[in-house]
Amino acid sequence: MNEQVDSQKLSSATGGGVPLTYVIALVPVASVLNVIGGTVASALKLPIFLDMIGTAVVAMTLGPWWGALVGVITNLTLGFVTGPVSIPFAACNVVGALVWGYGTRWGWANDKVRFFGLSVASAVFVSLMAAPIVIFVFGGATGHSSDILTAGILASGADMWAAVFSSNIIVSAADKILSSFLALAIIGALPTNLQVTGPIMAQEDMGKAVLITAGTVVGVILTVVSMTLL
Amino acid sequence: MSETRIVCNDLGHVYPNGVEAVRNVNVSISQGEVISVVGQNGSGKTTLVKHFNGLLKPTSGNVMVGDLDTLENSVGLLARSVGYVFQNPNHQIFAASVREELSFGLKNIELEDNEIEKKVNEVAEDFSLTQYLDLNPYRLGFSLRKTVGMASIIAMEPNVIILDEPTTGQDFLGVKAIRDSIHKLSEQGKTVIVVSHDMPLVAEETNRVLVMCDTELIFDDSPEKLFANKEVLSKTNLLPPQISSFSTEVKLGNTKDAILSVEDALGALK
Amino acid sequence: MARVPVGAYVPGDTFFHKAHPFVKFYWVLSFVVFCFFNKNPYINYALTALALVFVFLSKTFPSYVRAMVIFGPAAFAMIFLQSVVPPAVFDNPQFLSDLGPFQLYTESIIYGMLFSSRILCICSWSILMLMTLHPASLSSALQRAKVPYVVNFMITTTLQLIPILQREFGIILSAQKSRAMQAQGFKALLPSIIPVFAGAIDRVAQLSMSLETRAFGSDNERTLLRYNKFTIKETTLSILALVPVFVVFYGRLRMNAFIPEGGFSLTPGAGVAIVVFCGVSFLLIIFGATLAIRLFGKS
Amino acid sequence: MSDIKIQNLTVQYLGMDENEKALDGVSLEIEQGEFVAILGAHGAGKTTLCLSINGIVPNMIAADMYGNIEVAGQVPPKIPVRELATKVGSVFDNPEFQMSQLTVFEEVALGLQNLGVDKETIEKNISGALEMVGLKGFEERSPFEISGGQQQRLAMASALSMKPEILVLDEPTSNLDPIGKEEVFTVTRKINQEEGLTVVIAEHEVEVIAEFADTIILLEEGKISKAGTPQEVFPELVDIQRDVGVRVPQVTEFASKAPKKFGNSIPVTLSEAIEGYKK
Repeated sequence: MNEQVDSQKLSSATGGGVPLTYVIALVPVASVLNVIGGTVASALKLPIFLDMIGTAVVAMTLGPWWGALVGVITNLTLGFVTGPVSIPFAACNVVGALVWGYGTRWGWANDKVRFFGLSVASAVFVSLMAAPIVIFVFGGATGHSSDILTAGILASGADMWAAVFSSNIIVSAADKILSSFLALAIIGALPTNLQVTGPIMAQEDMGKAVLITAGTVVGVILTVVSMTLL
Repeated sequence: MSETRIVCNDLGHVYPNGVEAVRNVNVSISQGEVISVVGQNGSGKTTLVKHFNGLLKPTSGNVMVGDLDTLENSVGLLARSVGYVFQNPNHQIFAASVREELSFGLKNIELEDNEIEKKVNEVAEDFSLTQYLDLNPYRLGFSLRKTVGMASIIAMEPNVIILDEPTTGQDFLGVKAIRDSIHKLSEQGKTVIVVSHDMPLVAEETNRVLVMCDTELIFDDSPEKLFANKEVLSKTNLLPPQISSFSTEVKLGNTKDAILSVEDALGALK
Repeated sequence: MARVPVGAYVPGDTFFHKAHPFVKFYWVLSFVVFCFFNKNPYINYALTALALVFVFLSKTFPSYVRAMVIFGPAAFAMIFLQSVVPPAVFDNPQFLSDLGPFQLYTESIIYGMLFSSRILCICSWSILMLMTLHPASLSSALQRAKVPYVVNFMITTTLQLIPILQREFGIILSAQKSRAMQAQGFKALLPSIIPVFAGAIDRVAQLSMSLETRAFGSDNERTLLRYNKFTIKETTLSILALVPVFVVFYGRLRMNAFIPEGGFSLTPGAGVAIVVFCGVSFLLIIFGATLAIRLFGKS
Repeated sequence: MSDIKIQNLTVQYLGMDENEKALDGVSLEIEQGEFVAILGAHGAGKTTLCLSINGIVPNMIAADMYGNIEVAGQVPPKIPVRELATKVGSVFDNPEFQMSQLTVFEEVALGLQNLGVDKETIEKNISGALEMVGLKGFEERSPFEISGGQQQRLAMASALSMKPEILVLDEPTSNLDPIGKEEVFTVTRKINQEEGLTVVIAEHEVEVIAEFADTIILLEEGKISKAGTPQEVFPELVDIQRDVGVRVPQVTEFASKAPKKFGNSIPVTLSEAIEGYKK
């Protein structure tokens, strides 16, 4: 064989999108991360859920509707494991995925300030979705320690809707801010060609750990502040 | 350095699902010994060593680490005298830099900042990690990551160090580096407990072997005696180092003590 | 036969295990509809008791208890929260007694009981179904129900990986505890969760390579493997599942949704006892969570 | 006819410096039915070579690739991995990460189902593949609840059920205990000898490789530095083990330091050593 054919270029590193099988492997693992987040939160006795990290990762990288699929699969699977009560909450997961996904597409993941806003927005929308489910399906209870908060707010004379929504948003705000920044840390470790929704700020520049710690601190402060205000 | 002696009295462990993993183990490990624990998967060897730093608590009998009964003391407290290096470094690495990773345990035992810095630098020097201190540990190859995992435990200066399968997945140089650290730790007077399937490592680096078989401790003697003991070897399916099998087969050396290394075999020729 | 530790499945050979997955599914669906439209908590409790009988018959009682433990706090909290909220939906509520800052009314307590009984009943039946449903036949049933294969694959894989990653997290927690970490609170979050993430990312990479080398995403139509056909018996049983649905709608329309004439009644003592018991139980479970996690973590 | 033909293959991943190469001008030919072991230190290019043969590099892991590569009559970079999959079966280093299905049966069936093969053939192939790797009777077990060695044999069965010509194994035993290693090697040798499959395996277990392999390829920094039979290659490595990052079998080291006892031929396996040793 001659020299010319020998040095023939077979492929280029710059081409290529996301392999389908990568998506197919990422979605279930992200769904499991949702479940494990909950396990971690309860094992470490944290007063938050951490059950939408996988949803956030996929929504911000592959797009809002892939994120929604992760949400649906998470709750459906939990339904198979523990019974059907988790299934209605798939709606919350879907709402969260859409906020994170479209938010990223619209550039809300480009800098710290807007990203923080995006996390708060997802908290608000998710709580708006969660309140009616909690009230209609569960009569206001969740079986979580935030029920005590609900009872407290009820005792101060608020009605069921106000009580459920406020107790939910308090936990949710801390939860979603933290989840968003944790999701960012995971995205930093994924192959770069996955980001089809839009540019996401470079994690290296900011120092993941610092960011996450900041997210935690802000979340906790927000929780404490809103608790004292109410 | 103070002394930490590990003593198991009639140690038994039954898991919550009813499976008995360790039965009636009596063993005493003195400061400065280099010991290996071998046996098949499911023989109870990992369960046994997890009692040495309190990760598992005995369901019968007791384990004393120095003057501390592991039943009454937390893993956090025992970690100051017994370090446990897990098999897969990915199960413990989380920090954004090697420096942070190495200081994690030291922060947990509430040392002063300047002391932490000093110890991190020392241990980094010892394990030739100085040039990587500010790198993200996930950027390092598997062998280096494993070294970081080990160094982060040794930085806490425990008297006893447990290494769980230290050479799994390592290439020649990785294995060499692990063996060198075992030497060094032993020279510093530390107790080293190696749980391993790597028989050449067991033969050449340790001077006492505990063999677990079907939840029980069936052998506690030197590697020379182990690899010459056909009964124990066949019962536990342990495969001696190639050079030991060779020497036994061609009757090199005496029959009571097996040849453990190529050097030994060459020595026996003369 | 060997254990398949996925989901709630308990291996067994009883008639309930052998029943066709679709038949079981239709019946559970029918009970769900029934519980949601029925307004009498006592009927739901009775149905729960019936489910318990089947649980015993299918020899799945220990797993049933383990699965239901997590609904305990929610069920107690429901009764408590509904009881302390002013019963806005009722015209003429029956006042029972004061309890600290709250007023208790019969209707509120019954309403709370209704919510909790729904959850208990629905969960009992569906857990009974899940405990006797081999996960592999679930996947085939999903496929027959025209769920796209990719989604089906994702569900199956998720089901598989949940216990695996939970076990992984357990190892990570012991590894960090061996570095003297306190396994509680926000400080422990990053050291425990980042290694889980890192492992998950590696897993995705290798799983996708393995799938790719097994022709995943090829254009050919997939071959269907496990699937039991419906016989006349199965068809009959499926149609019979419509009965509870008819009953409950008939009840809603003609019999005031099974509420006894003159409404429910409770003595003040009983009312206070129920609310206090539920409140205390809830707090005990939440703050005695360590115990619950231990019990639950054993599975 | 050669089954794998590689000429001057060079691979550079995204983000590598201009003169940093994962593979650097590798040329080799592997015959149908050959058992080839790839040795080398971490980072020498073993995995890249394996993944280039089954097409994962550059199809899934983006890379610049130069040279010529032909595997079972196909050019891997030019066709999707899933099409090459019927010719090349692959097994990776972490057995658990390759599992996804609820039962062993479904796990093995996955590839064939994806290809749309009919039910009777699937059942026949699965039964054959499980028989071959010694997992008959495990059909209803969960792939996650069997031992590591069994999982890795299951991964092999999943590849074998698709009837490939070539099996590529990337450090299949690095996460296994000795019994698991033994199981995997025994099966690998069996499918090589009885079924005539071409086997390409990256490994660290030199004692076993010395016994099984027809050919050894030693990689150093992306280049082939030595190639030949174990009897040719191992004796040459005795004094440079540290430099190439590869150990030699203990008997080889012993024999080359005591040559008088062994005459001219340096053994590489235990049985050769026992036979050649002059008392």
